[in-house]
Amino acid sequence: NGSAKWPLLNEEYQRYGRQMIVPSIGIQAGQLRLKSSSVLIIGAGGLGCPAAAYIAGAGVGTIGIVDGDTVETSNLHRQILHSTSKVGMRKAESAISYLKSLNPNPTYIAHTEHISPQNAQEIVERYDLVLDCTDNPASRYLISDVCVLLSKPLVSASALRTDGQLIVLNSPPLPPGNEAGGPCYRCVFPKPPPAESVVSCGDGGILGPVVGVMGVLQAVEAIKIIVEGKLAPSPEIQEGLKATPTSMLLFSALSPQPFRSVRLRSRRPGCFACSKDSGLSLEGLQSGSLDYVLFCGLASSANVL
Amino acid sequence: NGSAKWPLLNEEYQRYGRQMIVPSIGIQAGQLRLKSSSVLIIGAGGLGCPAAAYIAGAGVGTIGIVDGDTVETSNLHRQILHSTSKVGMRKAESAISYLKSLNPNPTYIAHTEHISPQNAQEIVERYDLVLDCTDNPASRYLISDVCVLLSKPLVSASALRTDGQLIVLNSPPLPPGNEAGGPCYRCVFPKPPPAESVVSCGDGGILGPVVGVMGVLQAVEAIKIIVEGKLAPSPEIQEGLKATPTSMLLFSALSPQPFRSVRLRSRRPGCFACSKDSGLSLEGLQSGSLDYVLFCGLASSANVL
Amino acid sequence: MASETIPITVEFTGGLEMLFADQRKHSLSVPAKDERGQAVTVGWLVHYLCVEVMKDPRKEMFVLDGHVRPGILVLINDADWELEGEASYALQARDNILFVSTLHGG
Amino acid sequence: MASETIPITVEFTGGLEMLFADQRKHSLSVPAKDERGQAVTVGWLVHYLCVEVMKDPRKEMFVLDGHVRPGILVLINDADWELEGEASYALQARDNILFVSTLHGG
Ligand SMILES: [Zn+2]
Ligand SMILES: [Zn+2]
Repeated sequence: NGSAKWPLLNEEYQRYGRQMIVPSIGIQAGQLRLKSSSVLIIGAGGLGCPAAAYIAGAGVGTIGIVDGDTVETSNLHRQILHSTSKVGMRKAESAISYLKSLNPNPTYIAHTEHISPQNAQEIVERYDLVLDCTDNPASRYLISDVCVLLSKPLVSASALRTDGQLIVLNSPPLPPGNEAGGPCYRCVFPKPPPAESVVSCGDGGILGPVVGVMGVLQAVEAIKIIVEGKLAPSPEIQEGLKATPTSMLLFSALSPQPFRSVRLRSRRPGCFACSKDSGLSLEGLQSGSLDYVLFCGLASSANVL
Repeated sequence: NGSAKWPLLNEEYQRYGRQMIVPSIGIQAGQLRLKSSSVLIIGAGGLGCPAAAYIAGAGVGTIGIVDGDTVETSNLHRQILHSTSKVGMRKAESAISYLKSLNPNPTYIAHTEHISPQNAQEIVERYDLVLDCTDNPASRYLISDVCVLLSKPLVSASALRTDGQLIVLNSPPLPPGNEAGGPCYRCVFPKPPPAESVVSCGDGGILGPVVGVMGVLQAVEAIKIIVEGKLAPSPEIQEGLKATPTSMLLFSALSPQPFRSVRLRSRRPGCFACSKDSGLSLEGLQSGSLDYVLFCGLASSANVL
Repeated sequence: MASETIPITVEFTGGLEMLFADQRKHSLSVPAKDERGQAVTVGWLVHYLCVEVMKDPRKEMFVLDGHVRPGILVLINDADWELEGEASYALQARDNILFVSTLHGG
Repeated sequence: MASETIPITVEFTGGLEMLFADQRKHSLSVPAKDERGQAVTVGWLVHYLCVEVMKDPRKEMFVLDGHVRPGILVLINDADWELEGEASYALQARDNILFVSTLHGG
């Protein structure tokens, strides 16, 4: 329908006009790509709230939110889609009620459960791109693995105290064994950190706008991937691709130079997830043969999002 | 009351607990500073919306919002405090209705008019710190001038297409003539740009999360100034201060190194606003002897926020 | 000697890149000396960019009355050129000169 | 020769600075050669930091089983040390070595 003269509704031209005239979006091509894409946001907390607001605002066609938690008062200084009257409500549903009032056009899907090896495939396979907005290593390894298995680009962010980190993984999302694909979480972190070195926002604290900045930056990266047509590179494009290094953006709110980009590696030969020697399979995931909580150590298992 | 054993309410310990345990905030000192401070956000658009959400979430005691506009559908992709049902409502009131539902504790004040030389003193003097979230040069010069005259630190941001800029001005907010104060907008930009070089978001377009990132970063800077006790340096501290250069943060969403900090100057000797030869006065402002619209050229005068 | 050149990087941001063929980063080799045998300066570079590099006809969006137009910041190795001697700063090999057009939108 | 030193910058972020007296940036002068007369490497530096610079007793939060513990990225001049030869990279004057503890919160 990209050839139709007015492929968008009048309300859509009004609503998205200011971003459609940005040259890098493209008056209609970019907006139609956003409309026909689907994004999964795993975690409706400090990262997921601002990320979801801008992804919904931009007109992504289908938006899924995964979160098994309920809203607490201690969330509200940073989880800006929820509100005082929603304390006790499921976060995924609270977030969607806000998003609908901001932009009624997208289709919203609430997944009111924590992501797990058992439900991950079924949830993730319905979407084009995934945002990791969770808060613990076990979820981060699981989400990366399922994105590799299902060939989804993954925009991952994290934050603690006054620092934040952002990394785009598995982009381009080529099948395991193709070294031209973007590295996965295991390429960068082959071994999990010792459980006692993992500090949650609950224990270490978090400045609201610090995690907010990281979540909004996830929305920037997701929109870039969609608009630039990088969700699933066509086979011809795949032929010519070379090993793709990635970069990590570091944010330190108290530093005089608050942002820093560092160059990371491309896919790791022998990576457990994305190399030709991959030990991963959807069947193995389903059957529970991979115990992410055990892999990451019990101290971090209290709240597997 | 900082010496009382429990200077905050139980609900406040719950709500702000995650940020209070961040070492740089300080368990109670930082939170009490936030609670006793007042912040004015000028402009409830793409910058002001996310900035206000995190400033309210963090528990700033009094929050004023200045905006004479009403909500339009074309705002909603980036102005995330408003919603579809609020199209036509005053932006300042729409924003405050959201903020109250996020955090009912602060006192909110709606100023439903554009800032002008006539009302600027009366509005700004009630607050400790100002965020410039406007969208045109005439407002930016006016806001900087009034912040110099009233000794308020100013956190200024702007955005267009896929780029953003952030600068902290008049910090420390020392009186005109004291070269140890932070530079003002006129120190950095003594002459306004030719009107035909000024492009608004309406004309040039804007990617929602790009202006969103800049607004959230304004909240980070505002909270840092308040928590670090830099709202109004005591006379003893002023004695020892040296000329304070400032820095500007540049964001280019499409660049492989998206952020860059550049070093700018300290106060400019002979600055029209903040030097000992200042030609500014509150009386002159009130009397209309400074015509900011004329100063910046008529092409940018269509919508002086 | 006359043909000696120095490598520099010139960058444009804030929309200025649109005046320079939409290219943000330019790796240039500029002559070490100007026509009078003086070391080339940033002032010389501004003129050179305007005449030799800029294809857009709207020269007044970059240079006005012989100076970089108001609303453009010039950064020499990430520092305001006013801290480095402004237009008279002599270019060094591998210098990074950044031109930033101030944004006003919000 | 034995006393020749090279100036480097070591930085810690992501919470690692708390193990190093809450100081993010350390300007160090390290010997150019180790006790066996070999050029000092990043591997040598990690040991040196652990023994000479780190006052916090929780050494295992930085080094585990003789290696930088999992969950810490080592960047040599802003590039992953795996791109530069890892622990065997020989330090050069003015190198910037950044240790980043990965964050997991959200
Ligand atoms: Zn991998
Ligand atoms: Zn000034």
